[in-house]
Amino acid sequence: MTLQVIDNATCTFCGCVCDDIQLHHDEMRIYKAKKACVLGTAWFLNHTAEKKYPDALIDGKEATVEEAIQMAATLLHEADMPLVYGMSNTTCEAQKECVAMADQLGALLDSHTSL
Amino acid sequence: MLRITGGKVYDPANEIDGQIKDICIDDHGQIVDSVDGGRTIDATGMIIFPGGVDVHTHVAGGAMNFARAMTPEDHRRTQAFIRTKNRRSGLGGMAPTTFATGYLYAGMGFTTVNEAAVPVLSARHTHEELADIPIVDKTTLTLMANNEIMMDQMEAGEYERAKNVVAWYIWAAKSYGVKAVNPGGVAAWKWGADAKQLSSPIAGYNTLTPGKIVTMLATICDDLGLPHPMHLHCNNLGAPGNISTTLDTLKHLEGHRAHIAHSQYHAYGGDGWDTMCSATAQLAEYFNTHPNITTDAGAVLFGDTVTITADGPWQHLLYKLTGRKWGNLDVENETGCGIVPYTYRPSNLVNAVQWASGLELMLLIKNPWQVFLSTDHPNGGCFWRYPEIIQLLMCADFRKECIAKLPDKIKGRITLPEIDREYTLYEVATSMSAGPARALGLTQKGNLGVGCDADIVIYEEEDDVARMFSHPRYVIKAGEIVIEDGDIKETPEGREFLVKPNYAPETHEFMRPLFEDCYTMQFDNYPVELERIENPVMQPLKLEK
Amino acid sequence: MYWGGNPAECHPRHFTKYTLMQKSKFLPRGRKDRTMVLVDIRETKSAKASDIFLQVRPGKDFELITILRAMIKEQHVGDEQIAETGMTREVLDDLVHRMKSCKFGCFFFGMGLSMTRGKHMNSAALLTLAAEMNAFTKFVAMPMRGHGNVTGADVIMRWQTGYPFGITFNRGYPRYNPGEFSTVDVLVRGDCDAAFIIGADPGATMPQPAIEHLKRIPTICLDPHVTHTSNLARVHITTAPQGIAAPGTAYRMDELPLPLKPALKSPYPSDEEVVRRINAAIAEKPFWLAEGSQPQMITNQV
Amino acid sequence: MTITLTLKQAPAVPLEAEVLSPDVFAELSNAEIRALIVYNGKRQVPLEEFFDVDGERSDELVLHGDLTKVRLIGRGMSKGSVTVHGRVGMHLGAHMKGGRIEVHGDASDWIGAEMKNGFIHVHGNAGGQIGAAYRGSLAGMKNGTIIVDGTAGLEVGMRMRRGTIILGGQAKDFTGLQMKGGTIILMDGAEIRTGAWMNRGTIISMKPIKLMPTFAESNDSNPTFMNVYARQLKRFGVNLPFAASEGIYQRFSGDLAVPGNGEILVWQPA
Repeated sequence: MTLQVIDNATCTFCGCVCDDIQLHHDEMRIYKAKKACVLGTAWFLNHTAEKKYPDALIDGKEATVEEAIQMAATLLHEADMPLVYGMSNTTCEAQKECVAMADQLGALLDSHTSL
Repeated sequence: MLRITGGKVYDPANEIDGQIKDICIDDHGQIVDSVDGGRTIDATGMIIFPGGVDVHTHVAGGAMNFARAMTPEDHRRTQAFIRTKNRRSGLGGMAPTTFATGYLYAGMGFTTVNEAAVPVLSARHTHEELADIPIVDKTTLTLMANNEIMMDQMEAGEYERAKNVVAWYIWAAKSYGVKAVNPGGVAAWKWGADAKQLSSPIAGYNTLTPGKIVTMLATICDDLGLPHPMHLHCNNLGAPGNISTTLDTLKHLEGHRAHIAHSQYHAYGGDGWDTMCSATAQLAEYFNTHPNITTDAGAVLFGDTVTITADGPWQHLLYKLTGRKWGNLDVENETGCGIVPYTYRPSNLVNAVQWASGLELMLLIKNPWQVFLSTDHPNGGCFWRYPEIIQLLMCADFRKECIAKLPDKIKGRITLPEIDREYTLYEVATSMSAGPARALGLTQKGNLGVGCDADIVIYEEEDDVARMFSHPRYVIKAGEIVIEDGDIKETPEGREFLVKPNYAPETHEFMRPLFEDCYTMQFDNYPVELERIENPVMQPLKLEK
Repeated sequence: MYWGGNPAECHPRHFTKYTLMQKSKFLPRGRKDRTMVLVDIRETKSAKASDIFLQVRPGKDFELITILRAMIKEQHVGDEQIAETGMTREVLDDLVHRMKSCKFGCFFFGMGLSMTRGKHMNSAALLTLAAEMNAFTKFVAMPMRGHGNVTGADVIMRWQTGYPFGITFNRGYPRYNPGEFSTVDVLVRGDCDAAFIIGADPGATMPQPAIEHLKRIPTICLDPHVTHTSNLARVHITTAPQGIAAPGTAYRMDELPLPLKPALKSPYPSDEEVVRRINAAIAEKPFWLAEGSQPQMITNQV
Repeated sequence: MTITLTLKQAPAVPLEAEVLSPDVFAELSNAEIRALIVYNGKRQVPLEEFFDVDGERSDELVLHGDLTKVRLIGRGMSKGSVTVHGRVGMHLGAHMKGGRIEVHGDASDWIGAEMKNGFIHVHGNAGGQIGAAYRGSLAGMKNGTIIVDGTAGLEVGMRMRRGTIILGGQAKDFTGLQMKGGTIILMDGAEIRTGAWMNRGTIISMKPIKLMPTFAESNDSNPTFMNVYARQLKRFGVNLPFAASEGIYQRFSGDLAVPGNGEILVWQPA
């Protein structure tokens, strides 16, 4: 089987964010992450596109993404002082949406930096 | 569709000086001859200007964002825009948040801004921030005068290659033109040195001098046909006696187009802080005899601000002078930046000279098409204080009142008390809109002629000039009413103007090994993707057919 | 100079790709043209890469940096005081001499500095020392950020709110006060009544009282895995991992944004998509501030 | 005539109530006071939802209840008095310009932060950043007096410029951090890094304290200002010894790292 190759891929495991990684993959799994360090290699090879987890959980029970989104919106909207936290292991595009969420909710907003 | 009737129109681009004239706007946000239907604004008794254009400001990018982090105390005491269902919250002040930047600019009738200092390496970041500045349209200038790959070509006498490299960088940054800051000096700062003499070789180079960079880069901008000429922050900023450096620099620009940024900071006489005085008369004389050069004032207003400039060595000096906070950023082999909060005080003789010098330049340079309203935001003062400068330009009596509050020792150091000129509304419209738009080569801006962008500001005429200019009755951006009676009505996305200068196709592969030699990121990830620019508009080059 | 960090194990390519090994125009011999100093409380693997290893006594970083601030200004510090940090005068004299005579110095500091007693003041100390060193030579300092794109969160919060973290919007505009609005403090005091967690697993890493509060309140968690936090949350949504299956941007620790190039086709939506959809669902509900109840802008913040 | 406010129910999330200030209450009727807006988390609610209000038109406020989550009490007040029977939350008397606040109970962080003048007395323990500068600000309290009978947290008097802070119990780290002036009196000493990076000002400790390595011992002395000072402090119930027969003050100056001219006086009984 020939694998697809992505050049100059970016590793987001640590703050170095090396952008010179060559990934060999078949869309389901990454088999090789050239130039990546030991931590980066583990990061790339341990994730797969398999469906290992349910789409969503509400109170521990499987749910659809849409149900979970509606539930999340309701819980956050009802709260008097919600908190939006984290944002380390995610993209800038998602982070912008998180700041927008806190702004829209009147919430607390914080990242790992405060630790 | 919109029709504005009965207003007194000040449209210097079409030599309209206060005539009553209707303006019609179509559904594409452009000015047209006539429209059928739609809303009508009765502007009887009101004044109509083309929307303001800021030729030189710092509103986005790594340095501004560093300044935000450094000044929480200012965020706490400044304007806070409250969240509404559809509008983001924001904070104003010396280093406003992106959303507030859009509200504040639009709030005083400015609809286009030129972010004047973008390192290519952080261009991706700058564009992301610009996309979060609502309402106003933007252009960006790429920092080039300390770029080591370009400097190496210049040192080797390879003009064509240097030109290709510059063009390549402009497109990689998805930018609009070239900014030169303290040519050679920022590169030297990486060794803790500076470049103050135009004819002395730069630290790390054998023959390359700041003067050679100035001439070559100006030539490159001309040859590439950039709509905006080289935008130059001269060497030796802020230093007493730097007028000689500035005039020397201008000599290196003979026969070229150029825009000299914030010339107030480059127009000092004297030989030390004790003897520092204004030398604006000499500089203004040069502009008055050289119509090929434009400038912006870089005026200073008394009060708190934060200074941000790629001029790293100057900022370290300012930090030593103030003993306050200091931030420094080095942008690999491209440029750098320093950030120092600063308070301009009327009681401080140096600050008083600076305050007077900015106004002197605006008053002594005769042609308002050559000198534009700016504070080099936030360096000389915050952009949202522009109406205060307009008041100082329009009211000689008010100016005299302000001069009277300066220390006695100011006498003989400035020429402002001897100047009686008062700006007319037509001149203000030229200096804050038509002039900067033309200098930027933005033909669709600062102009109320048919086919231009319907960016319009309407003021209720009143005697209190500062109030009038800070509280427009209506602000219209691309045909949409965004401000009405001080209320923010809409916050549409702005657009970004870009150019794609021509470069030899082999430049890309020529750059690759040079890049890989000295950069920390991958060459192929370096150019900003066009898809990342929010609403890009390609502006044509000025090439001779 | 690395201070309180162990790049050899935590940022393995930092030496080779960014700081020590690279040859350059002005340092053509690469590693040979550089001096590397490591300051840490124990001799980690990074010490092998260093020319000079200084073992500071645990909890004495702030004192040592403050001594260096005094020594570069030629202020006299007693031998006994120096000894308490685990150093000797000879070692510090040599260090100060090297620092002053280098052409371009850089501090990289890790969590061994910023997360130990003194916390933000330890970082402030090193940043101040770096600033003051510029009276003698070029010097800069940079934190060694862990956690992937934590830098991106910092950068974005700054341009959108003016502040880097520890923010509240409860008055309709951003306010900042670490210690008051920072997460661990908020959770331990029980100040919030709902939590939205993304790209983090506080259920595994935070102090127990904070975790207890997350269990008490409705918690919503987005993660590519079902985590400790997911297990205590009311709502968990599985998302595609960033840079592996989700596209976008991430900031390097020096605030350089880099594009992500995902390889895999995840069966799960991206964080970006899910948060956007939650925001849209919230926007369908009544806005929490009554229309017209607030001025557009105020100048008297609390 | 006083206005008495009694907390009906402890708020679940922080209650921001800068309206609990004599300046606000002085001219208001009972109904107007009850209608004042406070922030329960992000919700704007009338004061009466959380407090029973007895009395009107007075600048003397008396508060009862567990106000641990009630923040910003007496913020920016310039006159009158606030007396609290119970614990209080953060920012008590921050930015205050005058008047007095007395707490019969514990207080939290940031009491008297950036205050310009006035008097605060906490009979219990307090948190950190007493009289301090908020993050990024160049100066903390500019005048006034803060007394805490019990212990205090981190960064007490951080960047304070003038005024006096007196702590009966022990303080945590960084007491007098980057102090620019004023006086901090520690009746029971402090943990570590006292006076770090101080520029000017005086810290007086009645107990031996751990000093920064960058403080130099100068001369032992009982400075003459001490007896003037001690007399002034008597009215706050603080007894500062000054007679040579009782002991001596060991004097240290620093912080050399700045380099600064601050002084730390440590009492050594005879």
